[in-house]
Amino acid sequence: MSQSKPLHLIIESALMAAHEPLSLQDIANLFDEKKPSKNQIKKAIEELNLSYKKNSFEVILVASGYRIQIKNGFDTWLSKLNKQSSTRYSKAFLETLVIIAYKQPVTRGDIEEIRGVTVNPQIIRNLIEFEWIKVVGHKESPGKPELLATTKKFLDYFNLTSLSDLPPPGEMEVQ
Amino acid sequence: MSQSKPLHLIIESALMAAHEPLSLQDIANLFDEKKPSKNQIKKAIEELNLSYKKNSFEVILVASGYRIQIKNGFDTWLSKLNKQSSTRYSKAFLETLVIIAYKQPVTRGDIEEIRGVTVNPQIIRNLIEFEWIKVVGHKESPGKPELLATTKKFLDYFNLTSLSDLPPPGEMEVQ
Amino acid sequence: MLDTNKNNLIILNGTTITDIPDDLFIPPDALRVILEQFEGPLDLLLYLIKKQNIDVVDIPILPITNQYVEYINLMQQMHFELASDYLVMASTLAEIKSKMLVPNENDEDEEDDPRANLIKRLMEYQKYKELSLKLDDAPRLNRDTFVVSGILAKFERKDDAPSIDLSQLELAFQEVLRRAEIFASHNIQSETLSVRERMSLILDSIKENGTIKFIDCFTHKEGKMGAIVTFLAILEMVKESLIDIIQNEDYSMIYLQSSAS
Repeated sequence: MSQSKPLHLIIESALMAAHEPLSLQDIANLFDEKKPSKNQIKKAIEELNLSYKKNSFEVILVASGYRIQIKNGFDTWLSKLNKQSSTRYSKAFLETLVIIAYKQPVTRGDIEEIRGVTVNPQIIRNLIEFEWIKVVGHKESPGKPELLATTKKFLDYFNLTSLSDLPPPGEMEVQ
Repeated sequence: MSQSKPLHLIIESALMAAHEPLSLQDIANLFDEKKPSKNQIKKAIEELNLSYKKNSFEVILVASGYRIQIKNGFDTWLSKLNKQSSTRYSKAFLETLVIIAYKQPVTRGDIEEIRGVTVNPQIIRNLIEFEWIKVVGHKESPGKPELLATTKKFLDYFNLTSLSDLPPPGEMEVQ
Repeated sequence: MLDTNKNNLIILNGTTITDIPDDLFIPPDALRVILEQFEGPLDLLLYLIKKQNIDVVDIPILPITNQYVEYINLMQQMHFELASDYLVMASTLAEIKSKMLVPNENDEDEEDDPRANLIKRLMEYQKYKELSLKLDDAPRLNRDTFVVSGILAKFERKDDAPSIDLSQLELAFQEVLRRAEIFASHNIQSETLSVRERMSLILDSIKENGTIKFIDCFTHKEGKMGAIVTFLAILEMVKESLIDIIQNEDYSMIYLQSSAS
C-alpha cells in the first residue's frame, strides 16, 4: 500500500530528504515503473509551491536541479544556528580536509581508504558550507561518486596563494 | 520587517535548516530578546505538526531534540536517493555497539569478555568517529582502560529518545 | 575429510543420537567462509548447540567439545590462521570435559557444575547477539528514517568557519600519512600539488561548462611551467578516468569532457 502515494508527496519527500538538488531526471529515477513525465513532475512542483504559501520554505530551481530552500527573511534567526558543532574542530575534520587538499580531486571512498574509517557526512557538509571544498565532478565508477576539491576560499583562509604553498608532503619516508 | 515572522514559521525554518536536532533550549536561543517559553515552543511545534497532515514530513522528538523527518511509507522511493548511505554494519560492529549501549560504561576488556574475541580497534574508532560512542572516563584498574558509553547521536540515529527505548534485553534467561 | 566417529553414541536429554549433524561436513573451500560467519568461539559454540536443539543450560559438554575440536582441527589442517581465542576455548572445553569425567566426590552441588561459568558466558553472549539483531532491524537514519536537512539557503553565515591554523593542518597530515601510505613512491615524484590543484580547476570548469576546449585550459601568462602543469593534470585525469578527450577528426579542435556525463 506504500505504492499509493500521490506524486507530489513523493517528490516533496525526495526534495526534503536529498542533500543536494535533484534534477527532473533524478526525480524520474525514483520510480521503477510508470515513471512520471518531466511535465508531470514540473506540475507537481508547482502544486507544491502553491501549497507552501504559508510555510517558511519553497522549492527553487538552481543549476543542478530543484531544492527546498528557506524563504528570505529568516536570516536573523537562522544565523544563530549551528554555531558550534563538535565535528568542526575534531581530528576527523582536519584529517578529512587535509586529504582533500593534498589528494584532490578525491571521492569519499578515497578518503575512507586513507583514513581507514567511514567519512562522517556531516564533516563534508560543513566543509561545503564553509565553501572550503566543493564538488568538481563525478567519478566514472559505480555510483558515480562525487569528486571533492578545495576552493579559493580555502586558500584565502590559510593565506595561501596556491596549493603548492601548502607544507610539502614532507620528508615522510617513501615506502 | 524581518522581525515580524510568526513563531511557528521561525521554528519551522530552523528545524529545516539545522543539520542536527534542536532542543527547546536551542530554539529559544535563536531569539535575542523576547525569547519564547518552552511551552510556547512546544505548542508551536504541535501546531506545525497539525499543519503537516497533508505533507510527507513531520516534526518528531529524538534524544537531542526535535527534527523534521519524512513520514513512514516513503522508503520505497527514498531508498534510491542515498546511494551510499544504506551502510550495512557487520555483526561484530553491531554486537560491540549493543554491548556498549546496554552495559555502559564499559571497557574494551568487558566487551572482549562478553564476545569472547578481541575487539577490533577499527570498530571502536569508527564508533567514536560517528560520535555514537565516547570515552567517558577511565577505569581505576591496571592500565586505566577507557570507559566507553553511547551518545545522544547514537540514539538520534536509531530514532530513540532515550536508552530506555532500546528493546528490553528480554526474557532469554531461560528458554 | 572429516574424521567422523559414527560409532560413538551420543546421548542428549535421554535421546540417543548416532549421527553427527550434516552441517558438520564442510567442503574445504567453504571453510573460510564459514569461519568468517562466526564472531568467535562463543558464536561457534552457540551455533553447534542450537543446531541440536538443545538448551544452552543443558549444554552436553562431550559431544559439543568433540565437534568444536573437530572444527578447530580441520581449520588447522587447512593451515587456516586461527584466532587464538578459538584455541583458548578449546582448552577451556577440554578442562570442563575432564572435570565432568572425573566427578568430584566431595560435593554433588549443582553450584559446582564445571560448566556453570561457560553456560553463563554463553547466555550472556546470546543475549547481546539477539539484541544486535534487533538493533539491526531498528529504524535507522537514511534507511528507514529520512531527515529533512541540508537546505543551503543563501544565508550570511558570519564567523562560521572554525579557527584553524596552518600548522594544525600540517600536523593532521603527518598523522594521516603515518597511518597510510598515500604518497607511495610511484606518485610522489611525478605528481606535485600544483598538478592536483590544476586537476580540480579543470574539472570545475568542465562541470560549469559541460565541454571545454583543450586550448582554453592554457593561459599565456603562466608560461612554460604553467603549460606543463596543465598538461600533466589533463594526462592524470585521463589516467584516473575522470575526463575524456575528444577530437572529431585530425587537426580539429580538441575538447575535454567529464567521463561521468
